[in-house]
Amino acid sequence: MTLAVILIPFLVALLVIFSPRGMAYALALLSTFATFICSLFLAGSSPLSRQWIPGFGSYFELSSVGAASVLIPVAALVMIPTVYYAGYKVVERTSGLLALLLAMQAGLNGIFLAKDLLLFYVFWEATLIPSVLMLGIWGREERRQAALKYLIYAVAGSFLMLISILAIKPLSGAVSYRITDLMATTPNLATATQIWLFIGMAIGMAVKLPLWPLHGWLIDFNEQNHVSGVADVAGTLYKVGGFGFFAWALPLLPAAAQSIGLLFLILSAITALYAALIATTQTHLKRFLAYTSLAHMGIVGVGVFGLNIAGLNGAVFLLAAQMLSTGGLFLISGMLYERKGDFDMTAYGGLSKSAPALAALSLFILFTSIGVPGLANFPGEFMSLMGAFQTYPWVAALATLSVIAAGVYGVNAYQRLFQGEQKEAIREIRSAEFLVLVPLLAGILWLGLFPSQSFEHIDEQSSLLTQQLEQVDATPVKLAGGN
Amino acid sequence: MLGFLLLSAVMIVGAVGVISLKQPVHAALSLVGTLLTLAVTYVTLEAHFLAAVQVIVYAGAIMVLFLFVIMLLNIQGGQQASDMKWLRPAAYGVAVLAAAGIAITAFRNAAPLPDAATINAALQGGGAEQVADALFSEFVLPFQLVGILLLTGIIGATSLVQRKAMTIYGEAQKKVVAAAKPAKAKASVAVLEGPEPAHIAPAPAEPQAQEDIEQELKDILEPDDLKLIKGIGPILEGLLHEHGITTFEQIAALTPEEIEELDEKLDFRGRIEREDWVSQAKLLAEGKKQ
Amino acid sequence: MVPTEYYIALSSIIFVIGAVGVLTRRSAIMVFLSVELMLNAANLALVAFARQWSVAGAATALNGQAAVFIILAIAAAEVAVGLGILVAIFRYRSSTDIDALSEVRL
Amino acid sequence: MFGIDVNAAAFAPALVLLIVAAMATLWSLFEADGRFMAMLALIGVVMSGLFNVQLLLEGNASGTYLSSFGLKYLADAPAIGFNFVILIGTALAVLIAYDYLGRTDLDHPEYYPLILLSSCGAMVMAAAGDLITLILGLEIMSLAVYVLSAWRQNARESEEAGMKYFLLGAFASAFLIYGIALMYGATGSFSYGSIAAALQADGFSNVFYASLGGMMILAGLGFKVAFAPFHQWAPDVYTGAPTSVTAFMSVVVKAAAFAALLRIASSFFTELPPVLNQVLVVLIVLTLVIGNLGALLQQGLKRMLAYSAVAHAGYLGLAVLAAGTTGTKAAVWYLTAYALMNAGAFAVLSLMTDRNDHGDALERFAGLGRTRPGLAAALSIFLLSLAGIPLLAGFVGKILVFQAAISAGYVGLAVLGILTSIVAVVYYIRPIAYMYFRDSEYKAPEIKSRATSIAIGLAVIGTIGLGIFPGWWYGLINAGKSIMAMAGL
Repeated sequence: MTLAVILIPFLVALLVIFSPRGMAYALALLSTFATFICSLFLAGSSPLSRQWIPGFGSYFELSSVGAASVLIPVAALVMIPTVYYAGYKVVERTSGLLALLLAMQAGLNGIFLAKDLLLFYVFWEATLIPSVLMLGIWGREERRQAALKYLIYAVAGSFLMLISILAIKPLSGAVSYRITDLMATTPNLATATQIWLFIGMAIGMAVKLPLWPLHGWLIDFNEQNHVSGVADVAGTLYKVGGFGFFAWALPLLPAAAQSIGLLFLILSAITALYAALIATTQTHLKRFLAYTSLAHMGIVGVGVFGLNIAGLNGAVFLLAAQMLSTGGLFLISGMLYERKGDFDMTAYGGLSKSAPALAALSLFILFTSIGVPGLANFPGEFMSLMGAFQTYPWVAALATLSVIAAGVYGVNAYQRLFQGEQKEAIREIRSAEFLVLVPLLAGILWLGLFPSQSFEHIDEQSSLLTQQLEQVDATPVKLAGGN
Repeated sequence: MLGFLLLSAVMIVGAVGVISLKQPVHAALSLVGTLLTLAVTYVTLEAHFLAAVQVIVYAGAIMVLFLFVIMLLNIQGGQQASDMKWLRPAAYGVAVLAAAGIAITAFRNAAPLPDAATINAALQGGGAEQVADALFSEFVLPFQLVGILLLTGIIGATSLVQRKAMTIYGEAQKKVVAAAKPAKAKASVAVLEGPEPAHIAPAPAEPQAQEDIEQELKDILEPDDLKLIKGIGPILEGLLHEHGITTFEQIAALTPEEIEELDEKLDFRGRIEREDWVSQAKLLAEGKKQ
Repeated sequence: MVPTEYYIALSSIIFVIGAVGVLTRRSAIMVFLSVELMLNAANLALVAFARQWSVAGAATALNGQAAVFIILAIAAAEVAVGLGILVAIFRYRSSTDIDALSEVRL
Repeated sequence: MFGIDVNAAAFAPALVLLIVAAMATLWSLFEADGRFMAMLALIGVVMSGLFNVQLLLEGNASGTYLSSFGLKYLADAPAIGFNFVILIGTALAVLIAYDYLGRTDLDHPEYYPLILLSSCGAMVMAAAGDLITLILGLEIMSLAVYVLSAWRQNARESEEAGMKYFLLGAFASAFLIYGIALMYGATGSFSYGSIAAALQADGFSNVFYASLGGMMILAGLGFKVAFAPFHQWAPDVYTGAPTSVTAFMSVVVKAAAFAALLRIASSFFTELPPVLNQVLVVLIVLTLVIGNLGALLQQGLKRMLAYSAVAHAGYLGLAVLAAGTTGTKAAVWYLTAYALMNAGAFAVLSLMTDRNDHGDALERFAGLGRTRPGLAAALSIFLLSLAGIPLLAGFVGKILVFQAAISAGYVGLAVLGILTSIVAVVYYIRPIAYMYFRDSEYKAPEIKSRATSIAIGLAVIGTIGLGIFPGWWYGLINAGKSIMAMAGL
């Protein structure tokens, strides 16, 4: 199972490139279903470990213990409607797009499963290529500039991360790049060394998180991507920076996390608040969504850098939940664009009169996104903020302001789009489109109503992390047992 | 010591001559002198075989090859590059410093010379037998490799020189103005219309240029000695005349398509391109004007 | 007998003169002649060092002289190829200027 | 025979190439068909490869390696590894040349013998255990390449390339030879082992001659590997030479020169005063910066690849700094990957340019993703691999090299290497962006060549295969040892 969730999409992607459109579509859909089913059995599946570069200390080691068994099923669930919608909506070079989507999924699953630092980096970097190509080939008019900007941010970030990754083994004297071996030796590194290594890694991860001020690529990325929103969904899944901190930077470099974590906590809080405030002023639908998603990522960061178990659990949970909500919103933006050919929110209005079902579904997902209790995002946001409150209440309070702003922008957006004077009647949601949203709705409800199972999985990993953090005597941090 | 100083003086003067004499022939002869002095120096260093080889191979064979090539290509002294003027004094300055630096350090690190008996016991005059001992024991592999090296050199040199000359390049080509441009129209007409010599109707032009045009037309229409072009003999010249091509300008102005056409009509089998008549003709046309 | 360092000083002077020639002369054949000077300077150094190493015995000393022989052969092969290239090029050209050879921009 | 051991098995791979080259030369007297010669050359390469495999397996199994001529010719793990790189480069160059030469009117019979002789010289260089053997290998390799880069007669760029390369190459050789002479003066020996021993000995007094000699040897070899500031020839020669020759020399010459440099670095270089190491560091820094920035400014693909070749010399230089430990293995790996991806990129280029090798401007690659998807995909893979993107061979090469540099204590240089890699991504991505993100009216020439396609295919398989499964090849390299290291030198 562990290997299957990487291999299935990867191999099918290779097949899909060379298939005609119809066959490619069928194959891709089949692959997403198969991957999703496999991913449901991830929890408890046996880990995998092979030498990858013998003599160099790199292993092909995958394990689904921890956050992976939550993030992968959710991502796989989101991929089903995405691929479905892509095949149905994107007419030019469909096979290529589907292949890239599947390749991205394979890479993402690799990122979540890898237990060898070098292997993790390989997946991290390899996943970049499909997302750049999707933007560059299927994007809108200014796609080239957007793609270049994205590429430079991402590559610069991840190459800096590579320096830290390459340096961490020889400096700490670990025998291999496996996380178990590294975690045994890296705490012995001097705090100053750890800080340098941490900064290297943090830059790469902060670009992908993304954290203010390294978020510049995100807005253009979303604005210029294909109008169907398919590629944006893939981009949303690829916001793995928070996961990177959670799974690698913090456990490997605990002393650095303790000493400069506050800086990143503040940056995260700023990101959350800044993005939420800007989101209230946006009239371009995709830019609006980009900023809301950035606001969520800020809260993920707040949860992670709260450095206690509640916050960590919440952050990873929110990461999974926002895949559903942000992904769903991007798909809806695609549907709206199809109807009116415009992303300007002021051009819409009163859509609930002509398309009540579409309006209701959008409202539902929008509510999820702004954190209404009972829906997917709420437990994550709540726990993230609560975690941070226990360590740095003032910073957490700052971040909490963004939740209030979220209410404002959520309602704003809904009013602009669906209420008020009806400017032009639009077509009601088609059954095909409804099918696209159903899996997302199911996922949102599942995560919102039954979060505990997911938290259990995440907790397996985050408790290890907090143990590692506790060992550092530097600055004693209050550690509250969350949940 | 006096002998050494004398030898060094000759050698250095020769070396300076190599790099400063204008004519390549003089420079090469200066190098021959340096190399012969070097051979004498080898004798003072107990390397008699090498001294002989130096004279026979270096000063003899290699330098003769140099001189031969210089004569063959009739290489004249190249002018100094004007934009590199600063380089000369700079290079000389650095060179004097470097040489002085090395020499001074060498003297500082001077090691006592082994006495004559030791030297004699070890080198035994550096005769053919002694050097051969080293060559065929310690240096077997290098010695074999020298064979491969020379083989490579031979194959490489022959493969370069064997091929036929194809194109004329050089300074003159740069200077060629589009002298034959007016002829271009005519040449193409001639080619297209076949054997009949083409007639040119002077194009309406600015009055003051009228005289020039007439002069040019006269030049163009007056037949040139096409045999001056390498590759064109009397027979080919006749064929070309039949096709209305009588001047260098016409050939110089041929376009690739026209060349192909001519080639086919006259069954030249690609000679025009291979021997590059066009460039040759350009040069000749240029020469005719001056 | 003249000590080794005198020969090394002489050799370094010849070598440097050759290097200057390479850097200042623009004509291909002159550059080539200058390179020959440099090679001969190296040979002179080798022969001088060979005599110096007589202290270490015949094998060590004669190795230096044998190396000179090898380098002579290298020079010969270089000359063959170099003059081959020169001939191949200058059959079509009127000048030996290297500057004319630097149209490919640096 | 002369009181010297002659062990034919040790130099069998080079000998095979020599014999085939001689056969091909004789054959060329009978007006042999160029393609027949190419096949002959390929057979030679394959046979040489088989002997090399034999050497590798026996050596790794028994842990002892062959040598010949009294440690002048070493067939140890690094040499065998470099032999593979050289053979890969040669095979790809021959496959590229197969149709290319006929298409561009360059089909003269001596082409293939010269290529084989050049690879033979490169193998000698990689196996050399003393400075005289080294310089002979270098000259054999270089002389053939000088001629080959001037192969396109009556084309200015090619002749200029040959002339320029020859003159500067001879200049560099003169430095190398003078350096060797000084090294002999300092230590009384030419062989690496004895030099190292002499340098280590108590009371060694000729430090001045040794350092100056080391500096000159470094300059001479630095020229061959195109370290800045000795790199000026590289862009012109790479651009001017016929594409198949460029592919050959960018791989084989570089591999052989690095092999020699690594051997010197791992044997006696470290015994010299530390100032030499600092010089090397400066050279590497310059190379990394100039190579990458130079490539960034180029508009033509061929010239861009030429500058990128300079930049890669810088990355390989990092391995030289760690030559004693993991550097040599890293360099063998890197060069294997480099041989595949760089020769592959030139192979694609040879199908894009016209008869005179013109037409490598990026604009002509616009829309290639649509018109020739296979070619575009292959070129993208090579460029991404050169940029060091994961799952491709170039990435593993880069991490091995950076890791080696970090382990040897050169963290700053590794950081610089990675920072310049970021610049590199920009210029490697640009052609890909042209191919996929733009459309153009220009229609690329529809050149089809089965042999070149095979070359491209093999290079693609190698680039991806080595990238995904690096373990196999690294395991083979890693198992081996250098004779120098085994002798404790």
